[in-house]
This record gives sequence, structure tokens and C-alpha cells, in this order.
Amino acid sequence: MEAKEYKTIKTEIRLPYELAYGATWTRFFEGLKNKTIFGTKCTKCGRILVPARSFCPRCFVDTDEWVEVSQVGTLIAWCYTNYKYFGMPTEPPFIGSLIRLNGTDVNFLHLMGGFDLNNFDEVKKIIKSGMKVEAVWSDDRKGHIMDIKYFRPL
Amino acid sequence: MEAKEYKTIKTEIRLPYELAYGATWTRFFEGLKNKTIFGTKCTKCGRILVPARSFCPRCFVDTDEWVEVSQVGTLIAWCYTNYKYFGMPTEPPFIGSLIRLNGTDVNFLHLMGGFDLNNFDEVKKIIKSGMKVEAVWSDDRKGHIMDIKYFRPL
Amino acid sequence: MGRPVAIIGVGQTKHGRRMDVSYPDLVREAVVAVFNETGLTPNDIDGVVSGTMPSMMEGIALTHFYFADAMQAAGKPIMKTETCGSTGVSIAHTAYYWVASGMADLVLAVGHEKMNEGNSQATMTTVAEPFYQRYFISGAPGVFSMQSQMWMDRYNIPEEKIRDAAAFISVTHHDDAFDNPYAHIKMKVTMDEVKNARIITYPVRLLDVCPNSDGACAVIFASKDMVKKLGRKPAWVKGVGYRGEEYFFGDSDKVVWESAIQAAKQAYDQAGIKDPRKELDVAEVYNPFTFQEMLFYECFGFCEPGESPDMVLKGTFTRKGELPCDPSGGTLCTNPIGATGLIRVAEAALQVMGKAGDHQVPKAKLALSHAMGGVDQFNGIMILGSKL
Amino acid sequence: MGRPVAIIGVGQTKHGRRMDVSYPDLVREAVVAVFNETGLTPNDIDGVVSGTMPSMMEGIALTHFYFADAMQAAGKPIMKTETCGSTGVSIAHTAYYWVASGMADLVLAVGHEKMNEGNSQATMTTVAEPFYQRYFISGAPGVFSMQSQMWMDRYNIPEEKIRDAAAFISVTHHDDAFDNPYAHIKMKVTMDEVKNARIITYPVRLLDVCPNSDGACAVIFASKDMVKKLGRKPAWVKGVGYRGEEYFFGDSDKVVWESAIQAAKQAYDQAGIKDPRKELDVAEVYNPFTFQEMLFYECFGFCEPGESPDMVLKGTFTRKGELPCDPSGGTLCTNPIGATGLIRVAEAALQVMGKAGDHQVPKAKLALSHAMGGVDQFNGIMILGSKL
Ligand SMILES: [Zn+2]
Ligand SMILES: [Zn+2]
Repeated sequence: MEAKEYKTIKTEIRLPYELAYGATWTRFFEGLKNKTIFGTKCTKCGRILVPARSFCPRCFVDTDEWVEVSQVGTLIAWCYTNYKYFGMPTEPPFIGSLIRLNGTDVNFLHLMGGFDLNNFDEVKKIIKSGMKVEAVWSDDRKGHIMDIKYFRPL
Repeated sequence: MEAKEYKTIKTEIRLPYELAYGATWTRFFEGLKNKTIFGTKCTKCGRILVPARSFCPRCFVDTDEWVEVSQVGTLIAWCYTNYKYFGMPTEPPFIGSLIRLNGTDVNFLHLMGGFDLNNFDEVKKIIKSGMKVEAVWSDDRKGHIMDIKYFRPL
Repeated sequence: MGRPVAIIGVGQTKHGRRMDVSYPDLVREAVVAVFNETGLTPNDIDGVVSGTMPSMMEGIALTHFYFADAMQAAGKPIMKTETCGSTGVSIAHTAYYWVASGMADLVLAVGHEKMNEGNSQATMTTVAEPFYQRYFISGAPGVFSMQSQMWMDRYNIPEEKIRDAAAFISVTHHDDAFDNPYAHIKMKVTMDEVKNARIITYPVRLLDVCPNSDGACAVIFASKDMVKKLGRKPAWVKGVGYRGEEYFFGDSDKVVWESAIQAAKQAYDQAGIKDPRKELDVAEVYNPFTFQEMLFYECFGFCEPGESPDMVLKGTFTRKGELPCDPSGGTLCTNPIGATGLIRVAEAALQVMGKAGDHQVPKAKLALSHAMGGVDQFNGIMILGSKL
Repeated sequence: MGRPVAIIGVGQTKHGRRMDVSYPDLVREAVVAVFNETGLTPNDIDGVVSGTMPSMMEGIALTHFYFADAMQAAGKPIMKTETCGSTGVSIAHTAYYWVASGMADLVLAVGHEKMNEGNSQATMTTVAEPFYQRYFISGAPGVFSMQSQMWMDRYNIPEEKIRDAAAFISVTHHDDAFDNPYAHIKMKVTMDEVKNARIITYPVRLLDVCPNSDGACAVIFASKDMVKKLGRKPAWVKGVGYRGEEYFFGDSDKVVWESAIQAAKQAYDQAGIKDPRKELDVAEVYNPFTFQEMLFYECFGFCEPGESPDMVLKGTFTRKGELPCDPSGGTLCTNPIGATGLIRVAEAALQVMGKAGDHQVPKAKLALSHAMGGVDQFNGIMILGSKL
């Protein structure tokens, strides 16, 4: 636009929250604290869903059968992110990844890591869809999704 | 509820903004800097609208006839607020007020003040709907709605 | 009116402080309830409409995405409607238009809020722009206080009388809530307790004000063919109305409150209602503030302007009165805000279906439901009847 | 289909960085444009539907309140519909159902966004909950990159070929935008420039990605009676479709992308379309990312799965090709996100009304418009035709 730009106001919105986990997330995150990844099994479609769910989104039945799932799986897709924006919840560079944990029926969203992420050309040599990967745990676990630091190539 | 309360997550959202005033707000706020309250007149319905508008919300025509309006008016309604919440944009106690500035056709929203606001029983003795009021200006004016500190009883 | 549409079932969560469940699980509680009630399954549903007040109340902007699973909406058309406090009625309108259009036979409408997870007043501050109005109208009680005061001045209603009538409303609604299994606040209060409660924004006191609730409500709208096929007693949509006003609070009269008056008129015209106090059997008026409830009575033609405090004190609007209002206890006792308007619709539907249980108004055949949004700027109505 | 409904006029702002106007004035620019175009006045309008992406993009939660004046909605029924990126198409659907229901003859639909006033990526971060998905899917490019990669792997498409086809799309759309007076980005780019542009999230590069735009779009929907009365050449709504998927990104297949496939199928079934590439004359596909546009071609049945890069490079989807896609330059060149989907609808309407000006596809009679929202989770379609 060539039009004259008038005054602007700079402002910020800050809002505080306290969100409830409920029973299922609480148990799932307790699992992470103990280096365990929990899924739940749908008794109707037989799928093992991870992270654990209170119900199956397709069959709509409660999924109260808890399963400890494998920490090893297959990398389905990944995305190297190396730009930053205000309030970004994960520090770049990082590799958002979809991982099919062995024995489960959905893709688990997390990070790939365990190698130098700074040079994309090097990253590209290491990381391949279809490769086997394994969870690497943080030493300081708080019952949080980042208790898994990342998945590393096997 | 008597049910078990599970874990919660405490979080906060912060978002930054830079919002455009456009021509009309820019001129209105420049006016405040110069101790002037601008309205605009709708040539269709004849109403003088304050704060100044770029168009009449009832007739939908541009209102480009600018009018400096009176800084004296009548208190239409008021509300004494003395509770605080996170992110509250105005420091309590304050008295949100609707003021009909002389010669205008809508109520102007601002504050009443100029007397001790801490004791509501005292406030109630001073402030009455229908009373005449006058704008009191801040010495440190920035082209902001709070350049008018408040309206005081006349 | 368009193609006939009816409500065939409603589901509610138990409302209150629900930190025992995640927000999606809370939503699902209402959805499962309406499926259990109707015997329908997600496969039967052609489309889903949901909404919250502003999404940022709980810090997650796209709630229809977050709740797609919980609303059993995967693989379905889904819509999100949000109009501030009137959201719940707007959700109902969206679902109604969808079915009336002939493009769907069964639409699931879901309203939800988990106010205890965020900061409701801070969130509501964001409804106005930060140039001007945000400084003065943030916080709902202040706005409603100014409005009440203008109303009192306009009709020269003695402050004492208004105070008594508001207290009477608080006492009776708090009593009513005991008979509503889903209500949040269940507390016996006396006239004196209301009149001496802590001031929030003069003249509004603590017991004049609704709580912050967590809760969800789910309602299924059906076409005439589907009603016939299912053979269930429905609540027919007899009229809908909605009106908005100007953005600037000072631009429009909030006593002769056009958005409330015209929204009701639109719905009355459709429903063929001439004398609402006589013809309506029950009304679920959106009443976050006792004082405002009286103003609505006047705007909706339940009585003459300025007359409502007298009528309230005579008991005209109690459960045994001429036109019972908010027999559920209303918004005053339960306010999960994105669900609240839809709860009014659901309660009205339950009344005309004869399923309101302990707070049933005997033989209710025609019911009004209502919600208000914005800064006194929007009003929405849905009228439900037992007969088509 | 229900009662026939048509679009009788559209208005757009000039899109771009619009810090010269306030947000309400930007909205009004589009609204005034559609009134000027149609000769209608606000008095003619029975209802208004508006929406943005998430309201918090510009920090004001209740935009239908903020824009009530600018949309000339005071005294009218008003509705706000928000479904993330697909908002614009959902607004159109809401307006369509409203008119089809028989409860309105003229509905004004308005979409708007002023992305330069906020931080779009930070705002989009708030679409997911903070327990789990927010850490991994925040930022649109990352999600679309993963999806593109899965698609490439599934069909063994050589990376080189996909890269070439994506660059070809970028070049042709950037060229197209020069013929669209409202488009934001008007910039000549070459294949080499696209292929060597800065990486955003591999393989997505800067020139594969849409801009942050400020803009608004207004569309008037009319009943058949009103179309006849006004005697204007309309764009008839021939089909609408919308589908949602599960909340969890890893739960559903984003290559055989059910929400896109089924939304199109729903609309095709209504419109009686069997072979979209042959029967459609033009498509306005929501294309914030070059790679994703190709995936949509496949999901919408414009070609076989895995075949789109070849077809793109053959020129099948250019303005002189068999099925011109995004002759307006599309989302890739203009993205005021809450308006973007409605701009797709408006552009499709202009095409079948023969009013698309310099980017008119000759003799276009049947057009598809589309938008996508959520985290690859929602797709909405509206098909418009010159004949009822
Ligand atoms: Zn299942
Ligand atoms: Zn005027």
C-alpha cells in the first residue's frame, strides 16, 4: 500500500490458565515420570491409541484398557524447523516427528534428536523416514510430555 | 464436586499486538493531546457522534464533518468498581461513567473522579446521575484516551 | 417459518467446578448424555455445531478442533458459532437453520465452557478494543450496574424497591436450583443475606451475580421426517430472534433496549404470540444479574416498562406464578458461559417435553429461551412448543 | 439440496499491509464494496454472518461485536462462525443454510483478518492444547511439511519432481496475481528463485508459502425469489461439503486425506459432478503452500493419487490448462486468513458470473471453492454454477 500509515498502538495480552488433566492425562504423564509410555486399547476396533485416551475417537467407547507400549518405533515423517517466533513453545532448531511406536495403531507426535541439529545438510544425511527410533528420557522428569527428550535413531 | 481432582497444568498465553488507528482515531487522539475532544457529524441523521467516527453506524455514510465538542456534559450513569482482576486495564477504585457532552447525541464513556474514591459511602454522597461534569486533563498527554484523566463534578 | 424443526433430546453435564475432568472429557459427558437420552448414535448425526464464549477463556483458540473427538464429529461436517454471552442461543440458531435448510436431518449442538481453567474477567476484557472502550467497560458487572441504574432513573423506581425485588429473585432462584440436578450453586439464601452481601459494583452484590462454572450442554435438532421416524415427543422450534446493536456502548439506549425488544418481537411474530405473559407457560431468561433479569421481563413484554419490580415482588414470575421464569435456577446459579445460552434452550425444551423433573412447570406447552452477549449488545431468543 | 440459494455480489478490500486503516474500517471497505456492486443497502439485508481465524489474531476476542457497525449489522440478526483456516467457507455455509432455511432472503457474509496487527504464528500456537500437541505442531509450515513428505514417500514421487512442480505452481500463481486487482503479493518470480529461496521448514521455502495479509471480503447470498426480483446474474450454490477429522494429528491419514476427499464428495454428489476435472471450469483451491495444493488436486479427484506433479508440470491447472486452478493467484499470494476462504468463494462466484475481469476463465460455468482449517483437520467446499 502506498497510503499514509497512521498511528498505531502497541499492546500485549497476557492471560493465565490452570488446565485440568483429568484421570487419563494424569495417569499418562505419571507414566512418563516413570519412563513408561502408556496407550489405551479400544475394545471395539482393537486399536492401541497413544498417548492414552479416555475414549476412542472413532468408536466413541471408553478405552479403559491400559497398555504399556514400546519405546521403539518407526519414523513416519519429520520436519526440520529452524525459525523462531514469539512465544514458540519449543526451542529451535528441532525436528517435529511422527513416530509409529511398535504395536500401536496411530502415529505418536514428538521430536527426533540425539545428534547435532544445527546444520541441516548434516541432519538430512542422518534422518530418513522409515528408520527405527527409540525414546530418550530426560533425567529431570516432571510428568510432562518433554520428559521424553526426543527419539533417537537406532 | 466431590470427585478426585487430578493434576493440572499452569500456563500463560502472551501475545503482542500493534493495532492501526487509521485516519479517524489518529486525528481524535491528536485532539486529546491538544486538550480537544473531537466528534464527527453525520450529515444524514444530523447526530454528532463522540468519539469521532469515520462513519455513522446507523446511516452508514462517511462522517467527515469534524466538530470540536464541549468538555462539559451531564452524567448519565456511573458504576463504582472496586475489585481487581488479572490484567485489568484501569486501576481500581474507579467510576466508569456515561457522559452526554453538551451538544452531542451519544453518551461518551469515561471515568468520574476528582474526589476521594476510596470510601464508597462518601462517593455516593458526591456523585448523582444528572449532575453536570467537566473533563480534567492529564499534564502528560500522549494522544491516548487517558489523556482525559476523568470528568469531575461541576 | 421454514421447514419444521424440533429438539428431540438434551444432555447436560453436572455443572460446577469440574477440575476432575479434562475439558474434552467434560464436553463428551454432555454428548454421551444426549445420545443415551435419545438412543441415537454418532452415525445418525449429519452435522455438529459447537461454541464457547470467546475461545481464549481456556487458552485454546480452536475448540471445535480440540473437541472434534469428544463431540464425536470426526468424519462429519462441523461448525463453530461464537457470539459472546449469546453463544448458546446462536449455536441453537445455527443448528436450526441447518436442519430447516433441508441439508441435514439431525444436527448435534454443543455448548461448553470451563471457566475455572482461565480468568473470566481478564478474558472478557479482550472483547473490546484497546483504544477506547477496554478501559471502561471491562468486567461484566460494571456494565450491568450502569444499565440497571439508567433503568431505575428512567422510570423513577425507588432504589429500595428494586433492591428488594432483586433480592427476591436471588432467593427464589437459589431455591429453584435445588430441584435442578445439574445446577452449580445449591445454597439457601435469605433476603437479608442478599441485601447485605459484599458489593461487587454498586448496586450489584455478590448474591446478585452468577458463578463461574464448568459445564457443557448438548442438544439434538431434528427435521419433521426424523421426528416422525423416531416417534419421540419433541420440542418444536416455534420462533427464533436475534438482534445486535452498535459497538459503542454509549450509542444506544440500554433501557428501551432495542436488541432485546426486537429479538423477542421477531420470535413472537413467528410463533404468533401476542400476549407473552399469558401465552408463554415458562421462560428461561438469561439472568447473570438479578437486576438485569427484571429489565428483560419488560423488554420481552412480560410486563410494562418500570413495572417489573412490583410484579416480581407479587410472585408473578416464580414457579407458582403466572409466568414462571428460570425454574432451573437460571444463569444466576449456573454459568458455564459458552453453554449457558444452550442450557436455556435445553431447559425450555425439557419443559415443553414434560421432562424437567422436579422443576417441571405443570403442563408447560410454550417456552421462551434467551441469551445475551457482547456488552449489552446482542440478544437471541428461541421459542419452543409442544405442538407443531 | 434445499431451497435454491445464490451469490449475487461480492466485495473485496485491496489486500496487503493495511496499516493505513483501522480494522473496522477495513471491514467496512469490503462491505461498502458489495453494496456498491449490488446496489443494495443495509436495509435490504436480513442477517449478517462474520468470522475471523481465531479472534485473538488481532487481540480482540469478539469481532462480531467490534465490527457490528462496520458490517452495518446494528438492528439485525448477526452470527459469528469460526473454524480456523476454513472460516471463510464456513461463513459461506452458515449464510447458505440461513437463506436455504427460508428464514432470510438476503444474508451478508463477511470474512476478515488483519494479520499484520498480531503475530500469526504465535496466535496459531494457541489452537492446540498445552499438554501435548502444542509443543510439536505449532507453526503451520511444519505440519504441512510433514504432510508433503508423507505424500512423497507414499507414492514414491521423486523429490526433484515435486520440487519442480511446486516451483511451477509458485511461478504461475505469482504471475496470475498481477491480473487480480485485489491480490497482495505482486512479484515476478522464476523457477530458480523459488527453488533457491530461503528454507522455512524443509522442503518448504519462502516462495512456497503465503504471505501475512490484511483484508476483508463480503458476499451477499440471496434466495431464488430475491434473485428473480433483483434481476441480477447470480452464482448458484450447487453443492456444499465439510468434513472434520480427529484432534490428534497422528490419528488420521493425511495423504489419503479423508476430510478433503469426503468434503469434495459431499459437494460433488449435491452438484451431480462425476468427473470434476472435465466438469469443473475453474477451481479456487486453498493453497497456503505450493506442495499442499497438489495434494488437494488429488483429494478432489482432479487427477489420480501421486499424479499431480506430472499434471502440474504439463500445465493442466494453469489458466490455459484443462482445469484452471487459482487464477486469482490464490492464497499463495493473498492470505488475510479469516477472509481467505470467503475470497475463494467470492472468486469462484465472480468466475461463473463472468465478472472476474483480467483473470476471467473464459465461459466458466461451474466453479469449486475450498478452504482448509485446523491442523490439516478440516476441509470445506462450496461449488457455484451459472445455472440453477
Ligand atoms: Zn475404537
Ligand atoms: Zn447518521
